[in-house]
Amino acid sequence: MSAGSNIKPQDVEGLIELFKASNWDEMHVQVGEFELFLSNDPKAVGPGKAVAAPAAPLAVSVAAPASAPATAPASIAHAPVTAAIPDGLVAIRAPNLGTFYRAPKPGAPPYVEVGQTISEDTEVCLIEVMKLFAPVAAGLRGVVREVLVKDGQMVEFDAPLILVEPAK
Amino acid sequence: MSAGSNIKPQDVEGLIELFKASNWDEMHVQVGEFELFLSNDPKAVGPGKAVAAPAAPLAVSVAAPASAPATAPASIAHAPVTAAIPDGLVAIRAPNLGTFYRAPKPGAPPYVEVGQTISEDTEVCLIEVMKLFAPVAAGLRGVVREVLVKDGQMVEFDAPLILVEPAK
Amino acid sequence: MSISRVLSVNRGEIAARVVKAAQALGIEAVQAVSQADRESMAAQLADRTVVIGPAPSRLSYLDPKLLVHTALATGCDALHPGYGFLSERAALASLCAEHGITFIGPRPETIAALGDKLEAKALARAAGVPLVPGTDRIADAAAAQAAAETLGYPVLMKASAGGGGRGMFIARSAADLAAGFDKASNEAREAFGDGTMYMERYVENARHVEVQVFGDGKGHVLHFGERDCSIQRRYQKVFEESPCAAMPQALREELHRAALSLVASVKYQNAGTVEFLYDVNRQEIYFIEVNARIQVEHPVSEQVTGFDLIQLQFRVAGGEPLHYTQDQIPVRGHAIECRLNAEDPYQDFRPSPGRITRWQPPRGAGVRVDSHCYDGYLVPPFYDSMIGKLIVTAATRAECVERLQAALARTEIDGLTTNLPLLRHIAQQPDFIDNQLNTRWLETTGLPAFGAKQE
Amino acid sequence: MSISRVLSVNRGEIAARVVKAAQALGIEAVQAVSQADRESMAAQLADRTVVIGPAPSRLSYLDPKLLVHTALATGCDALHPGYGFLSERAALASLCAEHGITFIGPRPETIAALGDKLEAKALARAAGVPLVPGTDRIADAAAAQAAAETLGYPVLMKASAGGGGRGMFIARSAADLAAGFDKASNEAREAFGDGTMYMERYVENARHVEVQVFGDGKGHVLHFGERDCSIQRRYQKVFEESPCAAMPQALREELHRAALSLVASVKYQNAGTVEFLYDVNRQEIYFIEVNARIQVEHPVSEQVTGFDLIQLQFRVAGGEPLHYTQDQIPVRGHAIECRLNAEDPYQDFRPSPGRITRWQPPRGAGVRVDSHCYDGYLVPPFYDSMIGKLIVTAATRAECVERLQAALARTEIDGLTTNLPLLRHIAQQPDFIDNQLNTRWLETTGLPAFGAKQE
Repeated sequence: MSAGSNIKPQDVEGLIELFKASNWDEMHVQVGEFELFLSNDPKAVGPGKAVAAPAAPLAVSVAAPASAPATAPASIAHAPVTAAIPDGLVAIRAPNLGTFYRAPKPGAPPYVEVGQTISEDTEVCLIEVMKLFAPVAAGLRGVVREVLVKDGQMVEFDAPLILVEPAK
Repeated sequence: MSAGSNIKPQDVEGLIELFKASNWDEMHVQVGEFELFLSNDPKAVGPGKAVAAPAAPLAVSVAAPASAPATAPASIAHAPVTAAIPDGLVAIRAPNLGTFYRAPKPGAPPYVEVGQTISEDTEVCLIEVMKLFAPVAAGLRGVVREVLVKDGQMVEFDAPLILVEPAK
Repeated sequence: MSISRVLSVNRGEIAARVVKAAQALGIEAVQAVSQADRESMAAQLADRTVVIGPAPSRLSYLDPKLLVHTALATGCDALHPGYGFLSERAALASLCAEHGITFIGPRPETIAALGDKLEAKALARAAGVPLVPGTDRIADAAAAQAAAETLGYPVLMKASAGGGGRGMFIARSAADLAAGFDKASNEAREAFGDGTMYMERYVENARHVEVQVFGDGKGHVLHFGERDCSIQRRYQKVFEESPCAAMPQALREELHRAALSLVASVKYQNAGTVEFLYDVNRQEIYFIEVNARIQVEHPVSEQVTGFDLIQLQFRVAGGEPLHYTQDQIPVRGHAIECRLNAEDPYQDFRPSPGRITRWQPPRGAGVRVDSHCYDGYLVPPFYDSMIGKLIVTAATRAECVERLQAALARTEIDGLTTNLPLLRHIAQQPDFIDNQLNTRWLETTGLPAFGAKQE
Repeated sequence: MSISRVLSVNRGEIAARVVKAAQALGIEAVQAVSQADRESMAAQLADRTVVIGPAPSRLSYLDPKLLVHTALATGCDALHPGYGFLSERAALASLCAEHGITFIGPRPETIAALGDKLEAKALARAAGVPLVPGTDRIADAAAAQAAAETLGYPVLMKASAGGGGRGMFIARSAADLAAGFDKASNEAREAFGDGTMYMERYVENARHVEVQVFGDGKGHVLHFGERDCSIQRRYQKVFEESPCAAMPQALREELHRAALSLVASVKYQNAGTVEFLYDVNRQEIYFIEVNARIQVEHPVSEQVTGFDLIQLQFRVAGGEPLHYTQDQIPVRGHAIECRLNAEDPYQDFRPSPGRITRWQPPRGAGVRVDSHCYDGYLVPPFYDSMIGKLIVTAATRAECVERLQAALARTEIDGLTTNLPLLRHIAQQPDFIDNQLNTRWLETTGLPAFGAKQE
């Protein structure tokens, strides 16, 4: 096991923390190929090579570089309604949470089919809330390109329902 | 303040622990006059001088010995022991939490007065813990310049007690 | 615990509190949020979050069907309404019942009965709970003077059909009644087409006290002490404390008995609050109304009793017996809560939503902060302005006040304007420290002194 | 509450937990820390923190005089010892008592009596609590065979003067005893100068079960259910759960009765745990010892009973009556805890202190994490390696196991090596899922399977 291969980014971080917490002027760590030189003097030069003086009061030069970086955690646990909408298409979205229906009643033909041309007032689907069925109007002119939601599926507010290629 | 003068035994201990916990083969820390070389190879030779190979698998060579420390904790809510030590002076610090007494018994003259010359073995004060009175030795040669703590006051571990101007 | 997944349909601190209480009991929490609350703390803590509608409450938090649909669609077997919004709407409770969802609160019929002020008073009277003494129809000034002799001055004359203060006046003497009666009756006749008048005792020096109660729905009821919420601005409570240190023990016991008697008579289920007017000069209490839900100020009762009332709501709703006796709920120490609002106390309390750049609530012994805020949180402009509650606890009221002052001094909020300066001001007032307060104190004394200090 | 300021003299998660519990009750918390723990979570949460000594425990957390001096010098009227360190040292408890500091735990004489294994067993016997069946002095192989007929094979022969396994052997038959007796007796004589032997029943298939108890110091004692801690490595518990789902109800009741009978007989004060060996094949329980302190695994009991045991410790120590009856402490649902350690399960569990660069514990329904860690926390190399406890709760053991698996999958810790892979492995084992466990399972089955998976 070679020495240099085992230096982790966290180790470097740990040493930097150690240095910061101390009031040492400089610190030099050499482990196999790995070499770390820390100095509070911005003009400090590491014991092997010259280091450009940074603006910050803490000069750090790390010879053998760290590989995998630590990542920052995302802030929100449950990403809600997000979906990539293809370029050139526009989504008709849910006005509120509810159950999505493509047809006015079971067995009836759907409001719209892919390829169909629609205008602002065309009803494209139903959103049901406790047996209250509210039709959703297209709101734009164009051609239906994709229906994103299955019949009877729960959709949240603002969920994309139907992709439309707008009329030029 | 020179770099080397601030290395404490605990710092060395910390570095050794860091090394032990790692799986590095060797570690070299140089801070001003202070130089620390750790290796898992009992035959290892430090990067400046030759070191006799000890029996233990862990080789430690400490160049400049520890004298007067002063560390500052970073993000702590209740900053305990922090005090700026004037340039050129060194603090004798509390070995543990306890009550500080300047004299061996009430009414007796104090162990040391400002201006007094002291040596490593000079007892400079008492730290009492539950009626157990432990004398504190100066640990360095020099002249007492200031007594920082009042008689009977509680001091925390590492609190600066007495400022000494070290002998050249 | 028969509840396995709950829908939390409120927002702000109470939603975060409900989610945490559920999760502590092993109950999965689904949080219903409006578009504006997607990144809220409750949304982050919940096991699942669903966006039910756009920001306006009417299209999200205030739509009972939308909420129950969400509960059914996400497989929830219970729903917690929090406070405000639909928490006291019988419609939500009954819609839940119809669809097999456990509503965490009283039965719909209880909510409806207590929500009707006349019916609530009738129930109180039937349960032997004292109301503000008053009269039926009063024919003329002479009859009014006779009645006032019995009630004692001052009295309040009111129009039976009334509202908005028309036909209403305070009389401190027989002369006042003689001078005012006909004018008021005529005013009422013009305004409502009905000049009928009646009379009530006028409480000059009133405190607002209320009793925290819990019922198992079968007639077993318990109280968790009383709260004093006399510091109010426009009927909005600003400070609340428990116990009511100004009340003698004998009257306190009468207060608790009155509250329990009322809720026992309706076989009250789950948490509720019975509100009273405390006539300090006469040392009497008069029933006002029942809040059939958990209240904003419930934490002070938790602090002095040691019970987690939100968890208890879940337990009772989940069918656990309310297996305590009253003597196992001792009140110990003193707790004071104050409400942190994103509003500008120097600009007529104008709401001041915005992004919090620094959220550093106080902490330490006896300091509790219930809040949904964090560094970087955007307080949305669509809802009420409360951003948190500071609750302090100590052995005595005096120590509690000191601790409150210190905690307020340590509170740091940057990025938006808050009422923190007002809270600090109140906490330093001699009247507050000495507990010389009534429901008009803040508007007549506290706020003017606050304004004066700023000039 | 007669306690107004407490000194917390432990470290890690329990110190943070103690500080928070005190503060919730309005008690000021002073945290005593070593140099290495200056930036610990407990230090940050406490109302005041004092550095008592350097990093080594011997010079800080293990010095009773230093701790009591600190309590007196900081005006504390109580001291909470946590677990480990000096928590079961009668010296600390009596030093506290001598100086008017309320020690939050049992009386010193109770700690001393129960800390002495022989005395503890004598007390147990006197209280009618079953011990591992065994014999007095056994003269020779023939006497051993006669005794074994009564006890039932297998049996364990032990040297009276013994220790370290010298002179000890397991006999599964009369032939084993004949073959082994003289050799073992001679071995003991050579090692200890005394060849006296005695015999105990050998429990082939043993579970570790323990009962959480509380006493008011006057003879009123309560239990908070039992815990099953059979997953151990070198006598260190790794998983703990409550209740012991493998135990029939009748035996469980006997277990509780035995535990209460013992602690009632010593008028036990505050929290404690009575540990038993559960002989699964014979369906019997045998007393092991009493832990006269709060234990690492207390949260599973909190989860299934709804009590905050640390707060209860403060209340009882503060003189509040333990005013519950046993039927008011029902055990509901199931909880499992596992211990997160900074150690490398692939390298013989070598401790791996270091800086945590990412600390993302799981959360959600029934998920609780008790920990002192945070992003950027440096786990110091001087103390034990536990960095937190994951506790999950659900209605049944099966659901609880599923929830545990999911929670472990969501746990993310970067910057140091932890035993998380082992915990995940155990949680997926069919034996664990089916609750087919005993105290040797981890070492003989769980760990080998874990190692195998890695090749």
